[in-house]
Amino acid sequence: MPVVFIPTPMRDLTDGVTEVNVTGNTVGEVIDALEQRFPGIKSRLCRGDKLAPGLQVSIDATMTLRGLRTAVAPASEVHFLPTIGGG
Amino acid sequence: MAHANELYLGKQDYQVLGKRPVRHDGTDKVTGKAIYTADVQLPNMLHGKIVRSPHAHARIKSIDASEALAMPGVFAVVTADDFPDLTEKFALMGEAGQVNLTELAANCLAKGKVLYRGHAVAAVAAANVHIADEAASKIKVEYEVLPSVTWVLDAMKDDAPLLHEHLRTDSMGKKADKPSNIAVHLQFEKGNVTDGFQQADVIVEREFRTASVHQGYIEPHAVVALWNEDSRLKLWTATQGSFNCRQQVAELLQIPVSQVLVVPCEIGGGFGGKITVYLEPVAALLSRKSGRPVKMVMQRNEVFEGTGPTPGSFARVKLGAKKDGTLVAGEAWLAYDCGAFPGGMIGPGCMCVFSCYDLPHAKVDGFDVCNNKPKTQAYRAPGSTQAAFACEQVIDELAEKLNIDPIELRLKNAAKEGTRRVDGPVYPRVGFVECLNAAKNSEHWKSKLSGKNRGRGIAAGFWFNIGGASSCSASVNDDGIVCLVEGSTDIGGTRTSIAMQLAETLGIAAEDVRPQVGDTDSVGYTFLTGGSRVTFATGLAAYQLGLDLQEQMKQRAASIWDCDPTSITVDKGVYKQNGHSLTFKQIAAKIPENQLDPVVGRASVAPEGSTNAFGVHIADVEVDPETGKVTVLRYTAIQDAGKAVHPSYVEGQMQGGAAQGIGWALNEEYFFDAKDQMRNASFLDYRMPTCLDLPMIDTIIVEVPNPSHPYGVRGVGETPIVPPPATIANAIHAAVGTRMTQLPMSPPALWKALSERA
Amino acid sequence: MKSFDYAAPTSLAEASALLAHANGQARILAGGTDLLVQLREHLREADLVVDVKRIPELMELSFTPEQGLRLGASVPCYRIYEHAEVSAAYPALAEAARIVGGWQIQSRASVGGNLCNSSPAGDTIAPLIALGASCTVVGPEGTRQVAAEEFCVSPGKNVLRRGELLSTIVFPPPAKSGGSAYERFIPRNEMDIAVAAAGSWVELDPSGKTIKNARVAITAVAPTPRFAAEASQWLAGKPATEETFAQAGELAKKVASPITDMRGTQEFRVHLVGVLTKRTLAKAVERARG
Amino acid sequence: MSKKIHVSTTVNGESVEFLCEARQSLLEVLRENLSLTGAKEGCNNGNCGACTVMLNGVPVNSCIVLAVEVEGAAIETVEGLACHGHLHPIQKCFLEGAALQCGVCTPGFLVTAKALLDKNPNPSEHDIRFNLANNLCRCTGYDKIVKAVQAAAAELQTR
Repeated sequence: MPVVFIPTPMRDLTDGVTEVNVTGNTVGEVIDALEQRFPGIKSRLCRGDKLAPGLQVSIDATMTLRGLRTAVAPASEVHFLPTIGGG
Repeated sequence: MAHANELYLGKQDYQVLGKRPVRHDGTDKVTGKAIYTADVQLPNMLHGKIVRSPHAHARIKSIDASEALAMPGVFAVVTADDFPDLTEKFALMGEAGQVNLTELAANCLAKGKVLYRGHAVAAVAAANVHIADEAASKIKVEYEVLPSVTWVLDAMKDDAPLLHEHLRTDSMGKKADKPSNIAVHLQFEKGNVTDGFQQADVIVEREFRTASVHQGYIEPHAVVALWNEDSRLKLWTATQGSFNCRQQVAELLQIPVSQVLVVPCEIGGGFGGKITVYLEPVAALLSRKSGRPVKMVMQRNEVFEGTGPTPGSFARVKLGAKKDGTLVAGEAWLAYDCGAFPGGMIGPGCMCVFSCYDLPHAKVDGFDVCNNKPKTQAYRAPGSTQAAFACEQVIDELAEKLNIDPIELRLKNAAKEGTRRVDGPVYPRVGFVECLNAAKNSEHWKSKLSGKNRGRGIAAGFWFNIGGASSCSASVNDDGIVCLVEGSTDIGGTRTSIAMQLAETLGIAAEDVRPQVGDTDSVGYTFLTGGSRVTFATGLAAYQLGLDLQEQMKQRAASIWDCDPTSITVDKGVYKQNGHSLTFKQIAAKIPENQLDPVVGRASVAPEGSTNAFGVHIADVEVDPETGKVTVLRYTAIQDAGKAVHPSYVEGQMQGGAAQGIGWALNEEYFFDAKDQMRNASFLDYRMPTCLDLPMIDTIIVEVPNPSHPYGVRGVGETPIVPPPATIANAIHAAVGTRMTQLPMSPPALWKALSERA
Repeated sequence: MKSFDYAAPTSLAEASALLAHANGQARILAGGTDLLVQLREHLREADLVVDVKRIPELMELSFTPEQGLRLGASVPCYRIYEHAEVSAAYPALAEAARIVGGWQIQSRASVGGNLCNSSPAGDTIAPLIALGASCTVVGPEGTRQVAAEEFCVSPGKNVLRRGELLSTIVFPPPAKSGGSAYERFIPRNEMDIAVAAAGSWVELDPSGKTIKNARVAITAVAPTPRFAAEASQWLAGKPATEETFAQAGELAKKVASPITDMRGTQEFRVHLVGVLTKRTLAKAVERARG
Repeated sequence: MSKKIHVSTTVNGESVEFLCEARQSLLEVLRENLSLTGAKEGCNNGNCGACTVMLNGVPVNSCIVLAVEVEGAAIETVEGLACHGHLHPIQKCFLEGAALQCGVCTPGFLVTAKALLDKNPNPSEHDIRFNLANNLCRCTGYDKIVKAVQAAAAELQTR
């Protein structure tokens, strides 16, 4: 099962838990699974059917702009990070 | 660790990569023929001028343009009211995520309030620049001046003047209960920082402050807009991303993207500052209103006061280590200003502050803070330089306290493949250790520095490579020349680095590819030039394009030889089958002779950003203790380029970034007076380095291949600006024993620090 | 830039008449490196711009060791430092001329223009004062001489009256055992406005060990360039040593009344007066000794 | 609109006449009236050197020269550097030495560098840096520009 790293500011919703294994083949599914376990977390991560403004997903070390559709492998780590621009 | 997207081919003998061909657009640029936006002249063209706020913070009571409009030669005036209603409208814009269109529009033309001196309020189009200038001075704006704030910590206070009455601090989706200038609070925690510090034998904690600095591109923002009667809007502009520009303009004007054509002209520098639109939608509105093409070119003071800058910042950084130098814990508290509107560089700042080191326990807090400055924009590795200025000085001080060589201390704790970053992800293959070893073995580091008030400093830096879409296409001419159209605007020679990757793939010479940057109607979607992505991502597209062309050339050869294309082998541009042999050029010539289908190839990619570039810089300085002036005597920049496609331009990126970083270190700053007015909005008083202020900048290119690119290419553009301020600060400390915790380390500041110590 | 009329007179009389009878504000254009920027940025306004570069007297540069230097007010800076004899006779002047802006500025900017712009930080003004230069002013009432240290009266303002223009700056012949130096402090190494500056001239007695006469001027540290009279008088008869130079620096600080702005703090500028006075005196003495 | 003034001058060896307002800069007239857009506007107040042209044999910032002042003068611009289809050695050395990135400061640097080498065929590194200090470049860190001027000096010496 993929392991989700709970962003520090959201650990109030997870009772301090920092990493959780949840099922899901996409980031969207992973978030749905998280929501089952920690109600309220989805509204913090998403705005409507999209990732919340200012957030991006990193699957292992790969930062992606594909948002909720991003595929997640069973051995993947899922991180929610601020978006990064560049100069 | 095996990399998920391993694309690296492991090629050892490159035919084109690593050579230094003359850039394809070079002759145009040394003869004055290259067309930049301000060089575009259209028949019947008008000239636009912006009216800007003289106040740092004020309510707009009224705007009266009647006198200006009555002037002969004046054709149109626009204000924020000319934008469509954008309330609650957001647009998804690539890396920036969802952009608040109301705010983007209000930055182009203020609505209700002005939030910084230089904030655009209205614009006028007239027959020539002089009339436009006079007309602008006749547009009467009545203001109610409000209290203002420009220092980031002041803006965070409870009683600070509020820029946005409805702004509440967002902590990853959780909103604070009262309004504040703090737009965002970020936090990252790894391990247990309290436990970590308990294991430390030595702890160093310092506070750092940095002033706002500007990207300082030499070409001012410019645009020519032509809104035609068929509702097609054509924009010639200086932008880092023609498609990003197109999207912003279309969203702001609420018209379909295909109604907008953006022609990217040659661009005179950007460094992150030419991604957001300023003039483009305004010129478009003026053109629509006047029915004529409108050119707008900023004056230099408008560039300083109305665009850029990068955040001013406060940082508190604490690191703990064991006696043997092992880092055990780190804590950082960062506040970056974002200027007039939320959305600054605090995210990457937090992600970069400890990115060079393997820290078992760490905590990072970051704040994005609104204040009365222009909305901050990206500037080369945005957010990372301020963070490195803090962290790399604390590392330097730890090395001193532990009596360990600063390179050895860094090597002992260096981030490498498998290191978990404080923000979570684990590093893939990276080249920090290799850079540190290159520094250690460099002639510079091994040389002896003698003389009074002289010192040597070293510091490291990190930046990401972002991904994003890139497209290109090409056709093969009869003479074997390949005409390449790519979508990345070329700021520093990327046409050539992309063409070289295509040439390498095809086994032809770089000179046999003729690259051009396409406009938004003539090439597929391509994300902006920035984030150190072009040579990496558009280069990847060029590689794919090469494979496509090669496949088609095989098919044409197969037609000529009447054989199965799969039986043809290709080696260094020579196509062979069963004793037949033709070069790429020979096949190209035979295509029309044999009435074969022309060869036209295409490729589009959307790689993820994952690769990471580390750099290490070394500086020798001399301090004049009587004046506080610092002279940089010698400078070396070391960086992992993955694979240097065109080494001269890789060196150029390293040298240019280092020079900007040295300017940031020593003299550049937004100097605000008591009324929060910038007092040095000119090249004279902003003091970017001239060539008399710098030594030669030596470079050492390290090549640790990027697993996500067939040729191992990493983006190199941004990292070089990260280490310099810390490098210079560490060198100053070595020279005179004073730790400078404030940027710029200008003569008055250093003199003051020296005299206070005495 | 606001619209204006342009005239390029070829004689002093014609220029003076144009300036005296102009409708509205007349401005003199020499190198234009200050004026055109000020007009563009609306810091100054003009209804008439009078280009004085076609007046022979204003473009004259003549030097003899006996007569000294006659420098037309519009002679561009590069002609000064490219003139070997003038550079040798008045090193402080050549030094200043070489650092007014960059090369492209020096191709146009003139010492007279620098003086008439009357910025507190004008680079060539300290050397003029230190070298004892006198300014020839021509106007409807005739010609008058004004000492360099009396020319500027407040930031951007000077003694020129309506219809008057500066025609020539006259430098006394170089003293036998004389030397001069100019140094400014700037954060960059060129293309900058002085944070503080000093110009020093000394004449040594035949032994080369004692200062016979001295003149010290400081700029960018008061509303106008300042002649440091007390420091200058005190130096006469003193041994030419580091201690003396440092003490003169302390005395020169007395006439400094700088402001704090983006170029430096008040405290830093006063400190620099001491440093620069000391350094320029040392250099001037070294040159005087040959 | 104010009345226009007739000016006769020489640009890159060719006689040129134009009408301009007194307030128009030489840069503006070169670019707008004469379509010589090689000289660039970077700051419009003499601080960046992107607009450098030769005026009667000396380099000037054309943004702070009035066009009416050039009556009877000789002007040389970057467009006049290459002749008979051949790049000037300075242009060639800038290209081969990768001494440009965005290229917007390049015309100014080339004109100033040529003026320097005309005056001083064998400049030291300091001479080059001193004389090019009125030309700002934000991309290169100047390293390759200084080296290109050195290379051009060497090449011109062997001629």
